Amino acid sequence: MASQQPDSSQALILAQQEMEYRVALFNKMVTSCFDKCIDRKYKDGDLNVGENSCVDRCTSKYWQTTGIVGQLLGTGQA
Amino acid sequence: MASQQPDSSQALILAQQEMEYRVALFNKMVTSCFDKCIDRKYKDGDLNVGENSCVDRCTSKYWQTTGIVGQLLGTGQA
Amino acid sequence: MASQQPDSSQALILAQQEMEYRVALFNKMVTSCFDKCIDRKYKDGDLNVGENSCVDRCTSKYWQTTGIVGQLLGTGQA
Amino acid sequence: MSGPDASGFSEGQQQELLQAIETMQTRDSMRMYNNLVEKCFTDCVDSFRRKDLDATEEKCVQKCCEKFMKHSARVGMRFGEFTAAAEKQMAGLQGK
Amino acid sequence: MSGPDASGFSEGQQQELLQAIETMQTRDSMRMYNNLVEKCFTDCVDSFRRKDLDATEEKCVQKCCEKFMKHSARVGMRFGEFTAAAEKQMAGLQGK
Amino acid sequence: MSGPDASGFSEGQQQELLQAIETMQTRDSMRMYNNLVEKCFTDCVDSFRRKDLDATEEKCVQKCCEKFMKHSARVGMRFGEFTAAAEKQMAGLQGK
Repeated sequence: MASQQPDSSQALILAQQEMEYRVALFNKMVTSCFDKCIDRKYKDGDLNVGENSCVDRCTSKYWQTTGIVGQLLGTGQA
Repeated sequence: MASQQPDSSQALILAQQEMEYRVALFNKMVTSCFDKCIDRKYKDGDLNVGENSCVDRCTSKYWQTTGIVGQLLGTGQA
Repeated sequence: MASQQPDSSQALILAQQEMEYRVALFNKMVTSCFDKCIDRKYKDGDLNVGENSCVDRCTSKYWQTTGIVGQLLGTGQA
Repeated sequence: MSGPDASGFSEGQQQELLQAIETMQTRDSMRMYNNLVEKCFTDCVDSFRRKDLDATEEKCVQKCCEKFMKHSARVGMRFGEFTAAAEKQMAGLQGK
Repeated sequence: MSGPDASGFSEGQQQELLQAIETMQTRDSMRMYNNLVEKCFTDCVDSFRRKDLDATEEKCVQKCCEKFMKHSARVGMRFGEFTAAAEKQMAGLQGK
Repeated sequence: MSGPDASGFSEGQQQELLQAIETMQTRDSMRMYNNLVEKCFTDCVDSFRRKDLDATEEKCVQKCCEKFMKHSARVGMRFGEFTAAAEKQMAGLQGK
């Protein structure tokens, strides 16, 4: 954003925050799709076919949601 | 609390924590009052009249709750 | 894990993380057992006999759960 | 929302404090973004027979997001008023 | 609740560790305070036809808060016992 | 999951970044562990007439934990694919 060259310690902080953001996004995707797709009776330790394809679709829709929200926040903040 | 002058780095940490606390309080107020006041059908992107006045009252009651809990924790810890 | 002597600043970070972990575990135990054992009507400010013994058993079972999960994660990661 | 009292800090410390505030704000807006995605996803998406959001889900996410931002702005206004009133009261008490 | 083993740290490091503990405790008690407000508010306040808490809501928040503190203290006692027992067992295993 | 672009950092800074990543990973796996315990406990344990887990509860916790790990691994694979595709697209846009 600033046209100035940011000093290196600031770049480090940014890189760290970028990572923190990705980890948090991943964790929330895991939790949300677990809640949406996995049967809480835990009869089996494996994911069955239905759960597996639900997880694939859930992550895809979650990722798309990320995009929509990001666009709206972006335009809202600009 | 200490009558001694705290060194400046400690004062910085305290100021930072105070800010973190405020941000966390604000975020929890946002989430709680969203859950209490906003219809989850999201038919409209705007807040309607009922939602607006609910939010005003909700934040007011949330703030008051902060006061009550603070007093009880304070006397409990002293 | 490493046979090398870790430098001291790393040992400090590890000690801090160990503490953070314990605090987080404790906090989650408090929240989970509150949700499981405490009547949300809050008629009384004291814990009654039933709640007290529920809390004791709940914490015990929570601690055991910690052990089971730890073992599974350990073998899963090795 | 006024920040904590910065008087009594040296210029270098104020710099440090400002950078800490900035770092915290970035972290906080990322957290808010993540929470918003999670909330609107949870409330709007419930069918997993396809891998793409359908039009209804997409609209729901958009309205949810807009509503949340407007809500958040309104809470922010109120929060500022409460904080200001509390600080005024504190100052009044100390002045006595 | 005993802390991690502090032997093997220099005096300066122990100082640093102590300050880190203190910072963490302050942060943790602020977090606990915020969580308590949220929990008791969520459980006790459900009507928004006025802007002030009524007597019933206020009492509910108070009892909720008292109950939580007593509960938290009891969990703390148990937690201390479990931790102590685990450490004793660890020490026993290492002694063999 | 590829990390952020490390080019443009000096060797010392890359070291610092690597250590920060490691610290974050430890913290994150501890957090994950704590969340997993909480989730499986909440879903599997609901009776408090004894102080020890019975066989059914124990099995439930185990399956819950296994299932969560497998689920998490699958989400990780997908997440990696999304991230890679997004980065490819970004690179394509910048190349134009």
